[in-house]
Amino acid sequence: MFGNDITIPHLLIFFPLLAGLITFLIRNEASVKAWSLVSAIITLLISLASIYYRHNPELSGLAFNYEWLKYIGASFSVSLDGLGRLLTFLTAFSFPVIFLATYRNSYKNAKAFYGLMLLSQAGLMGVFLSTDALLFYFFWELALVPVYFLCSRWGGQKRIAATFKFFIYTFTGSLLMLIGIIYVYLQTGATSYSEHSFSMQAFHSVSLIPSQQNWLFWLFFVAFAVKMPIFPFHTWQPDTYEQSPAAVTMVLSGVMVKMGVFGVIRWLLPIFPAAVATFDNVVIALSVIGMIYASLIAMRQDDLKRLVAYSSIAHIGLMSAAIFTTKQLALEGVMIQMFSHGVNIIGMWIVIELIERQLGTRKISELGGLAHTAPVLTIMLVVIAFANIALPLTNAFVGEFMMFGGLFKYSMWYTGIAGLSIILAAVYTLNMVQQVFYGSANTLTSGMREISTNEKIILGVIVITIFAAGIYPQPFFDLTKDTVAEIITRFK
Amino acid sequence: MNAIILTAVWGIVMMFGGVFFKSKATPKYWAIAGLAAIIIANCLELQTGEPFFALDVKYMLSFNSFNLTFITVTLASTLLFFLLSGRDIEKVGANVSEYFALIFFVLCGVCLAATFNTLLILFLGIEIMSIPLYILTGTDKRNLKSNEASLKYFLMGAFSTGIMLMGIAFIYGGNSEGSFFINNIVLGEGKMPVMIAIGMVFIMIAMSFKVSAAPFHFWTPDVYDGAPTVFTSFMATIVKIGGFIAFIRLFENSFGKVHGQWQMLIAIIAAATLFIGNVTAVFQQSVKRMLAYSSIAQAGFMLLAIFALNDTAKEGLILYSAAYSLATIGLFAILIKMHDYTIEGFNGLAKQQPVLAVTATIFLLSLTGIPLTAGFQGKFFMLMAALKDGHQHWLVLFAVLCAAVSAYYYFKIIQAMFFKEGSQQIKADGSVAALAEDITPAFKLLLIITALLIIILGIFPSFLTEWLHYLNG
Amino acid sequence: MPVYYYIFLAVALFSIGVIGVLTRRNAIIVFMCVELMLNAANLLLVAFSKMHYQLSGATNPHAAGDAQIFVFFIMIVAAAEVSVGLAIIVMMYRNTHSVDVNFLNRLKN
Amino acid sequence: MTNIVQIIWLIPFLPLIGFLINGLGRNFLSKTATGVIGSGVILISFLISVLVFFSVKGGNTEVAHYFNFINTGSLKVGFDFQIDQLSSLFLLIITGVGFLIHVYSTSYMHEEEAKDFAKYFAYLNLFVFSMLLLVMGANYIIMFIGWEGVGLCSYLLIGYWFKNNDYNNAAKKAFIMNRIGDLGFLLAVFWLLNKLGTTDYHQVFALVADTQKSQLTAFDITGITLLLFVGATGKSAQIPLYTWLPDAMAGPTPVSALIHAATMVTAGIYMIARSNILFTMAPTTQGVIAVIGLATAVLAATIALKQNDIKKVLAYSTVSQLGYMFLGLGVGAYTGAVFHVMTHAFFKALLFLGAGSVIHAMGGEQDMRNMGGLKKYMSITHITFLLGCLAIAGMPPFSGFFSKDEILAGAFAKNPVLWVVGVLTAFMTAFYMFRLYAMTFSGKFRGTHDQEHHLHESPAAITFPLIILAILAVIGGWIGIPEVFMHGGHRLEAFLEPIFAQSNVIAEKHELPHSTEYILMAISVAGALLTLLYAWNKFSKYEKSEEVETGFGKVLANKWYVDELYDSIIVRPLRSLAAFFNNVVEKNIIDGFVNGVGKAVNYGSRQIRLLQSGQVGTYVLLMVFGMLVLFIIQLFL
Amino acid sequence: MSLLEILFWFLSLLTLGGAAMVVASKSPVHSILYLILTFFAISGHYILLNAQFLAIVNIIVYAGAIMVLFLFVVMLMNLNAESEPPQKNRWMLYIGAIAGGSLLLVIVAALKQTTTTTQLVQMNTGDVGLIKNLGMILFTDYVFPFEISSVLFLSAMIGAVVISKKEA
Repeated sequence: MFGNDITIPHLLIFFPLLAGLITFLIRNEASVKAWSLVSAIITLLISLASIYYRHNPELSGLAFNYEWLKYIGASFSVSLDGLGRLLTFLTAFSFPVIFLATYRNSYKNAKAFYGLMLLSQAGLMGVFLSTDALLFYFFWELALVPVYFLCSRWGGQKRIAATFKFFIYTFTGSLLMLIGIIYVYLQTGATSYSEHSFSMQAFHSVSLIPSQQNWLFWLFFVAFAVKMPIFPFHTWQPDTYEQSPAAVTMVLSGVMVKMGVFGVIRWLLPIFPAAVATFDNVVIALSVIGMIYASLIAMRQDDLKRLVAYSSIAHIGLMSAAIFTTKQLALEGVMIQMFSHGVNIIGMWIVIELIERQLGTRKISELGGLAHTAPVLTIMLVVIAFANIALPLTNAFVGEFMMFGGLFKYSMWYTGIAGLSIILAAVYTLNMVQQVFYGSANTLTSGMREISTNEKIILGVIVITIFAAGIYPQPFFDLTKDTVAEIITRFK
Repeated sequence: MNAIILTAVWGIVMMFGGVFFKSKATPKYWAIAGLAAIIIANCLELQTGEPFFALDVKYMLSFNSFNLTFITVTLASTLLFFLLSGRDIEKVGANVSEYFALIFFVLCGVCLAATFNTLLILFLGIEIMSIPLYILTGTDKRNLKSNEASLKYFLMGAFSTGIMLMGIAFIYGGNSEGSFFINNIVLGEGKMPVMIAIGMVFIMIAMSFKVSAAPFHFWTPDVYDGAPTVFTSFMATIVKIGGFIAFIRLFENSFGKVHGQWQMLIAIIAAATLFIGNVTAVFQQSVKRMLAYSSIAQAGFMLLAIFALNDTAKEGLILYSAAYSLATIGLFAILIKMHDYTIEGFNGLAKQQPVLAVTATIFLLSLTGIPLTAGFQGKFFMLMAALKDGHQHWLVLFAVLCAAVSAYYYFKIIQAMFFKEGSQQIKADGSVAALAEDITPAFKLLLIITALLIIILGIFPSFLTEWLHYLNG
Repeated sequence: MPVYYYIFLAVALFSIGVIGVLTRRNAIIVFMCVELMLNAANLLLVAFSKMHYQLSGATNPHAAGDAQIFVFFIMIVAAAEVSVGLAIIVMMYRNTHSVDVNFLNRLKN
Repeated sequence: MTNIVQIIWLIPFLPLIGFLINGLGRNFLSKTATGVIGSGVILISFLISVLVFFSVKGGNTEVAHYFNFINTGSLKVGFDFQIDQLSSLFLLIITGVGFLIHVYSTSYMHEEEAKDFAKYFAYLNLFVFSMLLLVMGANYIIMFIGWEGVGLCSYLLIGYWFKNNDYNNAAKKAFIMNRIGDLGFLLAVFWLLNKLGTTDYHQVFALVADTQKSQLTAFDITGITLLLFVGATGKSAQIPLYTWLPDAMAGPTPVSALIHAATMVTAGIYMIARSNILFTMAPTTQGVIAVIGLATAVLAATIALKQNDIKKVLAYSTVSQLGYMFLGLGVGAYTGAVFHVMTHAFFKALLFLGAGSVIHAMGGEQDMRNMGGLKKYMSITHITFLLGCLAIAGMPPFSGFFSKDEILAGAFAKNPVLWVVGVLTAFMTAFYMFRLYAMTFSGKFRGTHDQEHHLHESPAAITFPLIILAILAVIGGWIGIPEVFMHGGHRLEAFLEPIFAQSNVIAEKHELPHSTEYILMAISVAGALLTLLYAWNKFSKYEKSEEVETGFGKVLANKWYVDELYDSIIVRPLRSLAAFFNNVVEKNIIDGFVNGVGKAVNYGSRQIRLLQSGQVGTYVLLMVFGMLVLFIIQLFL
Repeated sequence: MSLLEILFWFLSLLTLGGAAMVVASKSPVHSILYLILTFFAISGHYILLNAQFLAIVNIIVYAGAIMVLFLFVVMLMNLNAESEPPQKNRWMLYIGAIAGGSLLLVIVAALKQTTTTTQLVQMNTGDVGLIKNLGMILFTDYVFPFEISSVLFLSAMIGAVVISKKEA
């Protein structure tokens, strides 16, 4: 029913979907794990193919378009552009890593767990691939629901309340966005079947008077801001990260967060240029405040997960600030940073997970001196941590450098203030490293064992990625050239 | 036409069947068979436009693709209701076939309400819909709550009938033609005559009462709570959407020309309904009562269709009705099987009855309006219609905020089923007491089919809305 | 005789019915008040029918008749309602030996 | 000459290789192997640097492009190395001194077990690599990479003994204070990017040279240079960011010698010398630099007067010497500053290594009050140390004399007051250095008996570097003999001429009359000599006494309470602010609002539920009210 | 003041008075009697309007059948003033009265604005209300509603059975 040919975008969406559904049918846990790992790896290969064949339009699904609800002008149209390739790759890359990293964990009712994981992957893919507003909204919600179940089923003590808050929060946001989508849709021109159209082209070419843009902007923005999250819409995040099972936290922070950023770049900026020009100051101010605020709070956290959560808020703040400068330099920075942030934070979670699995605690105050018994883990952590605070030759540096550079072009003073977060980041990260890994081991931590080989391999992969992207980031820029150019032309 | 006549006739058949049927189970099969036949007849009429009986009704009825599609939806929902809850109807009391007969009469009333062309038929249709319900509500004779419910329902229903008649009288007096035909009640675009306006408000109130819109909803929770759960399910779905079709047809044909003059009232009613329904549902402990409030809340969303009153609204109303009925019937069907109607009663259901839990989840998601379920399509069309209309954007905003609130209480059940540990007492022989009883494989299968229907409608609403494009819609 | 006399009369009757429904707790009396409301509507309809007949009896003879037929149907429905209503009241009386519409709440208190 | 350029990438690459080998093989490599690899790579780099040095002697600048680090529509950053006189000089210092210190370390760190030994050398190599990036980069971004890299390595090496949390704190402090500086550096780079769109040295300098082409306002230049200087204060431990350096002495002594004396801390000077043209265009900044530099010199010197920890004294003297260099930069005596970097690298490395040798002999004892009379136990250390002291005290013909004198002369030319303070500082330097010398080597031993028992001269691996450095400390200054003594004697100035050419053009260069120069030298040397002798006979007979410092001495002994000051005006407020955010704003205000909405709904639910009284009368009443409202709206509004 | 008007006023007074007493009187039996009185008055109005058919039906169906049914039920339960459930909260009475009154006021006020209501009503002449004519219409035009209303009665009948039949 999907028209003439199956293209890479469809594989990216439907393979995880089918894999997930199949997972529900498998009985024993071991084969569930194996199957989901294999399918995740296949997805990774597909996305690699999508990058390899990026100059081949047929495979990128640009031509493809299935009239889905033709009489209201919605179509099942998906396609890959630079940004899409980048983020689908991030998604495809992170899932195998996550599965490997948590391979040791055993869940009750594993098939449901892995099935939902794969479904959420499909949803994410859809978000990044769809070029139809309604379809986008569909996937936007679909990515959310499995995660909700994952968190509240396999999460920690206060999981139900925390994830419920998270769900209501994001659901409200997306409902507001739905109004926005419909309103914009009603302003679009007619297609051959319908009087309006949901297609991205139609949305991007719709002409809205500034007064309309100004309130529509906020409808969309709130949805994305909650997802990212931007101060002050962030309070769901630390609780959710803290309560979710490690694998889900990785998905949430590594990939899901990018949905917000992606949404802003793909939908908000092109549709409401005037409003963006009006409110960029507000948003950037919020983001900068958020950076400092979150960094300061991170200094006070005792739970590793919460610490990382707040640091993530700070990083995202920088991204959103950079986006809303609509400066080319900043946007290029955002592109690579989206990937880097994903890799780094997943690495962080993996380390935390490894510690918690062995010692059963995440409290910084209860840890210490792990470096004696687990030097490799320490080295990995230190590398990831320094990547997290954007040390040169790690992947995050290039991104942050360019984003700050773009922000500076926008305003020297914002940059000055935002720059303080660099220092604060160093403060809380080094505190964490010191208190968890250095010093002398206490009774609990002296029992820490060195991590296993396969864990070494996973962390090794991440570390290598960190350095590779940090030393030779050029491929990312080449990959996302087109998207950036497309945005920039609108704000010339 | 087919539907009206056949439902009436089959009602009579069931009635006399009560004398001959030996086994308690027989009426169910007759009812199901008959209803299936009626649905087919109706679909044929929908496609060909040719009823079996060429009755001259003097233009008192009008049949078009919208009405007939709608009738199909209601009949199909009823069939599903029979299939899912037939066994529970038998449990209510002795005279099973009478219950079925009454239900068929209600259906006849719904068909009239869907096709009326004069206020007289509207009045008769509404009454034919209501009177059997007063009885069905009271069928659990031993149960005081059931008695009270039926009494309240009856008194307030009669009260609303009075109001409606007053309105009809004023309308009759007000229009120069002195006609009851809904199409020539308001002729000009200009300001309505005062008498027409008064009559319209009266009728609007009466209809709001029938669809339980605030502030005329007060009977709903008590009645739904008191009535036997099977019949609550029937009332909350088929009858309610029957009321809606009457509502929208009346106001579209009679007062459509002066839409702008009364839109505000509907906006207020809708807002009030959304608010009261959603907010009050939050606190409810009994799932049955919560579903009563949720049905009020959903009515608030459906009122958006009457607020907008454009083609999208009509498509949306059909979608919404279908989605809402499917989900609610399914939920009630599960609820009936439960021992404990409180939310705690659902704790840990996912372990004992995974199928029930999963399907219930899909129903709840549909009611919440999560994409990939029919409920989303319904809400989506409603919002689109309201925005298309272009007035009172605040109402749309308010509606989605209320939808967010609705997620709050629907998900409480999901949480109970999946994430809470069951607090069932261990029986003497050490086995865990079952949360739900007599779950047959067929029942599960039907639930799964319902869930699939919801999902299919959620992805391809066109399967339903394309019916509108038969005949000269 | 101007029609508004009848209108006011009917509305007054209607309001009395409403007041009755509001104030009485005896189910039967409440029901009777409802009947008052119905009759108000009937009266109004008849009055209007004659008004229309006066206006355009020649051109549009149906208008007047329709209304009176309508009243006839109202009476039919009323009759049906009464039978059902009284049955319900009787059933309730059987169970509670009371005709108070709020008996359950009294039980609660 | 270009054939050299083709291999310059080896200079940083070899240490990197060393780092990788030592890092990855830390579990298998023997100590010997580690040492050989670690030092060997540096040696080779040093040899190449020598070649490079001679290749650029002719005055030519070579840029080697390797790959595009960043190449987008808006930003082009090549991974380029630049070889010219300045960088080649620093290459020599880094690799040369670096090599010696590696050799020294092989013996000094020998007690460490093999894997830590390897770790140590890996870090050391990594540091050299970063430092080389810093000086070889052909644009500010590559420089920044090295800039942060050395910070990282210093962090790792200070915290080398990570069991001790004081060390970790010191390391953290060092890194964070550097970060503060780095922020300044970054902002400056952004500013440059924003205004000029490039960070390549030659383009930037070319653009800066003609302001009308680049539309750089005076404000821009001043801002940029000040920010750069902030960066420099971080790396080179100037006021207000100097306090990390003394704490950094927590690291192994060779580390202090290499990183915190010879190389890393001079990065700031290198950076400013590298962008001298910018600073010359910004007289305001220069003023600031001169004042800050001098202030730092004085402050550190005063503190050094009262320190008893041998390494602490050296640390503060380093800070003070760095202050000197900044003074030089501030007054436009770029050559002098670079010259002083070089000589300082020699004698300060020497002094640290000597101190290390002493500590080694004393079995880890660092308090001078427990030393004394070591000259008869460890002669080589003693001699070399003495030479070092003389050099830093500025005694002719030792190297310190020439470089310091050049800076002072420049200062006088700018403003006599600067000179006066500078000279006083020089006297203090002489004083505390000889206090140190006397307390350590002369008098009689004050330590415990088994310490005395163990006293011995250090092995060759330690003494050999000492000797080399001593020789350099003595003769190092002779490449910069001032005009007054020998015409054309200042070979260094001639060598570096291409670097500072533009600045020299812009900045008005007023030569001091020779007579004045003689007088100035005389005063400084004489003064230094006097204080030196005073210190000698005051402390050569030093007896351990428990008298506590009082009054001003106490203030000095406590380092002017600067750490306490920072703690109370920055650290604590920040922490309490964070606490406020965490406990009040986050929990009560923001999250409180979110949860408040939920609570409100629940509350409303409970209230509205009461309408559902079950009383038909009430229901109908409410319905009638509803009717009334609708009627009124419809009919009267 | 013509005879018609006198009759009109008299009947109106009777109607309203009776209605008021229905609401007011304590004993249900009295209420019913007053209600019958009201119905007669209304029938009088019908006659006045020359709607003879309805007048008769009103008397037969309402005053006759329905009211007798009521009376029967009341007698069956032998309800009287004592067994009358007391209206506990007095304010309910006032509020109710006020609400109903204001409803009247609102509508009257609304109608006052218009002039259409001054339209005359044809009194005691005009043959539309005669049984012959209405019968014609009823069995030609209104045959369908007439048939369908049988469903109503059927359901009412079933209802009565289902409700009042003793559970076996």
